[in-house]
Amino acid sequence: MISDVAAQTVVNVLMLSSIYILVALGFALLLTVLGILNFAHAAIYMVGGYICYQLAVVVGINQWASLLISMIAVGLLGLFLERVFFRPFLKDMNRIVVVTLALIIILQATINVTVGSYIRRIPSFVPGVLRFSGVSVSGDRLATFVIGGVLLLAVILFIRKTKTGLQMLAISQDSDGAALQGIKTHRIFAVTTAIGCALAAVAGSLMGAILSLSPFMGDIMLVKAIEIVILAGIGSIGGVLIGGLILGALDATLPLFISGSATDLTGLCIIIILLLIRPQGLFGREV
Amino acid sequence: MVAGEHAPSGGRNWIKTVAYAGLIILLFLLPLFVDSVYYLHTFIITLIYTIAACSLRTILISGQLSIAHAAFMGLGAYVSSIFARELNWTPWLTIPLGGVSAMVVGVLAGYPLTRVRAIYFSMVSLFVGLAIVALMGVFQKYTGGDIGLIGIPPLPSITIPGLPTINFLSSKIPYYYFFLLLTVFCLMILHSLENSRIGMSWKAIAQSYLVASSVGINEAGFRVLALAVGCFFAGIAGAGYAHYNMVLTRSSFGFLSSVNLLIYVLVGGTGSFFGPIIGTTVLVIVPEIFRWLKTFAPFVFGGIMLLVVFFMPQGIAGLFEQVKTKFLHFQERKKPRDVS
Amino acid sequence: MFLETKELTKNFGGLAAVFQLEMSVREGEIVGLIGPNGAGKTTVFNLITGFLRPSGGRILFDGKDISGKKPHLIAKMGIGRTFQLAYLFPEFTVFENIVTSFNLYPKSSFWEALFKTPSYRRKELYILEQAKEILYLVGLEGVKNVLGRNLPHGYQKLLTMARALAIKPRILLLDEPIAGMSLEEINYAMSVIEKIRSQGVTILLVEHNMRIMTLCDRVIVINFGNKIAEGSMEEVRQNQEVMKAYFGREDAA
Amino acid sequence: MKPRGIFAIVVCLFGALALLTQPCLAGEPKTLKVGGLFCLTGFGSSAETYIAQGAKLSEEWINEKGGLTIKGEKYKVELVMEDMKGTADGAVAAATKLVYDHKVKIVIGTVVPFMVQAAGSVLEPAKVLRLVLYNCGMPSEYGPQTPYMFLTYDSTIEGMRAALDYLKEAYPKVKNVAYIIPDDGSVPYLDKLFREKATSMGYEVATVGKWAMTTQDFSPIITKVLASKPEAIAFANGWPQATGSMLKIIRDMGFKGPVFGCNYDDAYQIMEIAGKEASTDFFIHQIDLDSPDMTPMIKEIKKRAEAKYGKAYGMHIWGFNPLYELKQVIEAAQSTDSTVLKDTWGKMKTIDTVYGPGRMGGLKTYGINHTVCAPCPIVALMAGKVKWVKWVDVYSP
Amino acid sequence: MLLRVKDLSVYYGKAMALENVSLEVAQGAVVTIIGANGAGKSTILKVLSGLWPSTSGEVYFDNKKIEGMEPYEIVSLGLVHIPEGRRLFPYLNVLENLKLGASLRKDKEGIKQDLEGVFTHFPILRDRRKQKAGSLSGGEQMMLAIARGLMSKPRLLLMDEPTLGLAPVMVVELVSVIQAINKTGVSVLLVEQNVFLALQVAHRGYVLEVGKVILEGNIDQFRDSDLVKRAYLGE
Repeated sequence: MISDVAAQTVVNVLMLSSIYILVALGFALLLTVLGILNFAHAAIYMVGGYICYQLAVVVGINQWASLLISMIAVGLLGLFLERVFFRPFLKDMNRIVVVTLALIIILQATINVTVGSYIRRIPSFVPGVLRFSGVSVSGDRLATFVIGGVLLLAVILFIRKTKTGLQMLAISQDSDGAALQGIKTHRIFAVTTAIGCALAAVAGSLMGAILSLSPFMGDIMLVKAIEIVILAGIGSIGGVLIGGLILGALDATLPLFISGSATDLTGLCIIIILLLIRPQGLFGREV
Repeated sequence: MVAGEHAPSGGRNWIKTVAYAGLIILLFLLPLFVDSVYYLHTFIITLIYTIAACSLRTILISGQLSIAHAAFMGLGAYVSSIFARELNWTPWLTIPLGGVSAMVVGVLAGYPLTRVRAIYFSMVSLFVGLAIVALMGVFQKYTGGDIGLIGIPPLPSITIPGLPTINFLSSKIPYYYFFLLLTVFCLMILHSLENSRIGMSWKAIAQSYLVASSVGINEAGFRVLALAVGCFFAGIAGAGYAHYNMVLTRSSFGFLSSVNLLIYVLVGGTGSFFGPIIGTTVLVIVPEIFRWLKTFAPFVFGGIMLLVVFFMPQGIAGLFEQVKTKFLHFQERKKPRDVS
Repeated sequence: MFLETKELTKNFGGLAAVFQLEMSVREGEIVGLIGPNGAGKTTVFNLITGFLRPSGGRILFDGKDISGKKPHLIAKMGIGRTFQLAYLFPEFTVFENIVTSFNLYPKSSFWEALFKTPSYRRKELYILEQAKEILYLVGLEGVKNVLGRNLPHGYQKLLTMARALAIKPRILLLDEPIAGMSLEEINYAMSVIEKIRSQGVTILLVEHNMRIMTLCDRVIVINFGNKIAEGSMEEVRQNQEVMKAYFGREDAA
Repeated sequence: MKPRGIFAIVVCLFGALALLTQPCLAGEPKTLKVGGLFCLTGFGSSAETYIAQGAKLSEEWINEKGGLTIKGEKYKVELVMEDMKGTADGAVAAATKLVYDHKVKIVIGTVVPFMVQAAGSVLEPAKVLRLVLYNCGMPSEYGPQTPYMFLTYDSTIEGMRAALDYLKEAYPKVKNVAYIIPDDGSVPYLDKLFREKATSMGYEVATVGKWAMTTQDFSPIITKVLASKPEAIAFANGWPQATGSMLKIIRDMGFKGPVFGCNYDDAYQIMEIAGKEASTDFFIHQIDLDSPDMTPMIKEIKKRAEAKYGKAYGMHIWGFNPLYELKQVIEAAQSTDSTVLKDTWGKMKTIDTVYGPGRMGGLKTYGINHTVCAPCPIVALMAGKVKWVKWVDVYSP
Repeated sequence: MLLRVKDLSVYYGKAMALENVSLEVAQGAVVTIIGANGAGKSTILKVLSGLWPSTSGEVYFDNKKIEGMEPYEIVSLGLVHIPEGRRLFPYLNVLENLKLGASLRKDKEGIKQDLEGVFTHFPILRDRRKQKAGSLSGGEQMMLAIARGLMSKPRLLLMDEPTLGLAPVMVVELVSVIQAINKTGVSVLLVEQNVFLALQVAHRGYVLEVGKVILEGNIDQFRDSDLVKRAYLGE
């Protein structure tokens, strides 16, 4: 009985963490390489979900194909955003804040006007539920877990093992120094934004299957993504794993002991204390 | 010493004073021209948010970009309403109390927050804001939770012998004057502080905390002071808002609201005291004008933000500065001269 | 001793930037602290002025232990400093830079500042006078309304000195005060330093440019965070170890 | 220079546009303006956009039928809608605009409780007749202090009673019920009401699952609720996103018993969110547009909605209802004055709703008899299909 | 001339950093720019490598006008800048740092060869190739920075204060390193405060003061110059 709850909770923690990690991954990537807090990440995530929905449900093509197309389309959107909205303001935090917040408003309004605000859901990518001795996991969550894990691994491998990835790391550590090595910084910024946005699109599509789609679905997820990245520490992609696990653990276990709004408060207090002890986050570089 | 006091333009100061006085008189006469209660309401909301945005800028000039300001506004609002509702205290007392309680929490949060600077400060402040809003959700017995708190008493009527009683429920005009006076009062204090030694120390810390502490400026102390002052006026604004609106929901003080306040300041321009005033005025009133666009209305709000960010690097207030520079043909303050 | 360090040590992640440094400054002296790039001179300054906490050892100022105190408290005790790169308040004019630096004497309370009371105005007037005096002392009155960031480099250096004077220091720590100046500017800056000293301010300075050493009563040479020589400029110049450390070769000069 | 020029041009264009397209306020003399308060953007817009569409349909319907006849004069209804933008501030601004700019004396709308309260702070003192669609049972929202507010249709409390009645009938073996509720401030009141009704029917309340409003994933709270081994689970309050997600998780975790929702939520939407697999043994207070058992009026609205918007939703019906009721009240009162209407409506014993004949009630439950209690439709989701169940008669005394 | 700078001026806002600076580097030469902190030496290099824009003036590299080019285009021409403070990527290991130096190159074989070459030049780097660059000692970091610069096959190497933070022994070694690099046909533009080093390796020199060239000539002339002696040798 108790052990059932405990086992289910462990599964909940893992599943929720993978959701969080998937959402925060692209956000962390942009923060690390471009050094910008892309508040619009959650809006891009929402757009990704809607594109996948439109393709899979309205147009009616294969679901995984629409996930892929959504990824590519949002990746291209990322290229556009980087060129027009991010690049001119990379070194000006105030203006980046305003631009990305403006993007949220505009993207939400665009979806609200074009698709409408009726709540939708993308059909399950992996229908069915996996059960073993009192613990159950839905196929979609398992898929998110796997895809989240694979993507995290892929992003880390991409960064560590490819030339482009190495250049991304170099820029994140010293962007002027990187330019002097002949690294085409703008190209790397563009690639990073495209990857970050594509990751958001994957997250949005999967979340559209697990939860639901609405133009405002990103509002809470944005806060979660910021929480994870700050916990992980600015400049750490691998840290997203730990940040996501911590937040997932808090959000999945606290409701068992503390009900309702107090859950939020407890979780936030724990995070604030963690941050005051280590302002740079768990894997951040320096303050 | 006051910034400007040692500026050589005594003549222009006179013009400035007249311009401000004229503007304030115009604002006082506004109800004579505007008969729509709805527009008055919009102006009142603008005034309230002007106080909040200006107080946010006070924190900002000390180098602290806070993303918790709406939460402090909410704190003042709830404290004031709870004391007025539960203990029947008069709002004249609870409004300052709201300010003080926001200030106290600001100081309590502020001391640990001085450990972190720049973007890390912003991030931790974000969590502090979220935690304050979560706190409101926990004490729903007093705050009403997400559904909201109603039955907040309005401002009590004022009776001055020999004059007709001012009843705040009768129309929005008394409220308009109350908030206009409150705004003028708060802005005067904030302006006075900014242009005093304290304000200079805040700006000094923002420019280089290392140099500031090398000349004996207590970095932590002044940063907390900025938070205290900023939060106090946010609390006042929030408390005033509560007794005007007479209903509160905590969702009005969440992350997005704090971000909205920040947008008012950034769009208006951080470089000038009038930035947040202009920003708030534009961003509250213009979307109201475009209300008829319904679902398309958010494009106006986002559009203004993009326009400002692309064409006005220093915000709308900075635009005036740009225009002025252009008209004065880059007249420099004074060219450097050889020392020896 | 006016200012002295005892076994002062500072480690950065296992590497000792300053190691068991013993040095002292007498009241009224001009002492030069020299050493090759990366020898730990700036670290010593940062330790004395509280910007870094020492890993070990003590710093005594006028007999009081000041190690590990907050920078603004150390400034309050009368230790002024400048920075290597001309750190200043870039958005303030020269005059505002100096006026802002008057924080300690006289001190105004919050309420005085808020209500601009007569006493506050009096104090501010006094500060204006004082600031003008400093401006005159360092010779920046011609550029007093220029923004800090628009100031030529040499002026910026002078300004940082002027700013440090605003706290009425008893000892002034100058970090490369004449670096990046033209010859005339150097001469001028040296005369300013001389003037400051003549007002009774003790001076400890770090400099690469040997010219300034003619000002110094005494020179302390450090390398790898440790003192390797001490004495007059002439004595130090003869010291082979110094030559080796400082100029990278034994037969230099 | 260039940016400034562009900016100036854009501002001029916007300004000109604003002036040109400002809605002309000088209408026909015989027009009754009715305000509509809905969230067209922001929180709540997912449902309220469609409710607003329903309200628009009812306006057209009334005008097509020749409008309202008051003392021999024909009036056309004009629905002026304002967007509440999903915030309390927006609700207050929209309400102020309606009352003082459009000068309306009757307002339909506001669904989300916190916006009901916020708009009420403007509307109630201005003596504006409010036709509210939903209420979650807090005395502060609706009661003796809100004499101008009318609850136009069954709400959480009525839905809960109907649902528990139906539970007894359809699943007689169930002994204990757990219920899940957002921790939004309404818990103490709804808890009391739920327990009263449940214990009076012989149920035991297994546990209460309170969830924070910022919850993204409901798995933890469902884990906790299921640990108390309930035989049935109720959603005392909620909205489709939450209800659908929770239903899905409940089924994923292997719970086989009945699950039901108490408030009026779109069953199709819930099924879309929960998925066909999970949509079984679930019932909720809602209509089934495809069922032949619908009232003629609902069928008519469905046709109109399909003609105008392509597809009909349960929310269209809900949004249509207030003006449908208002028409009767105005014709009974032969006046457009909000106080007269209020008094007339307060004295009416019955009123026709699109859901069938309604009775006025609520004095005992809410402290004011401004509640329209109409037949409460129950719809079930069975094996991935929406199944019409029946009309349940509920009455809040 | 490999590099020709004509009347280069740089202003930051209203502050002057460089004024009408002209200098030349011949093919195969080692040229030094001497000057104190803040004299504008680094600014010259930053403008040359495309990091900062110039206000006016012309820069020709191999008779090609290079200002306004992106840094990577300039690197691809063979003008490589080893910046002040080395600007290594501290959280990457030595090998990765070296590979990043060859960012623009596509010839895998050539890169491999050059890597070998660099390792024979600086054997210590071979031993440390899996170590994070941030954990190297000052001298090793300097070598890594030079090696990284060599990886992009430079024709002209711009070195900004390579002696910064180096132990004396290392400074001596640096002299031979620079000479060795020069022998392979790479020209060097060396910016230094350490006049002794500069005088030892350079063929030609410029003295920069407050953004202006106040002295130029062959290195022998420098040694005898009163100005240099007074200002920088402390005599």
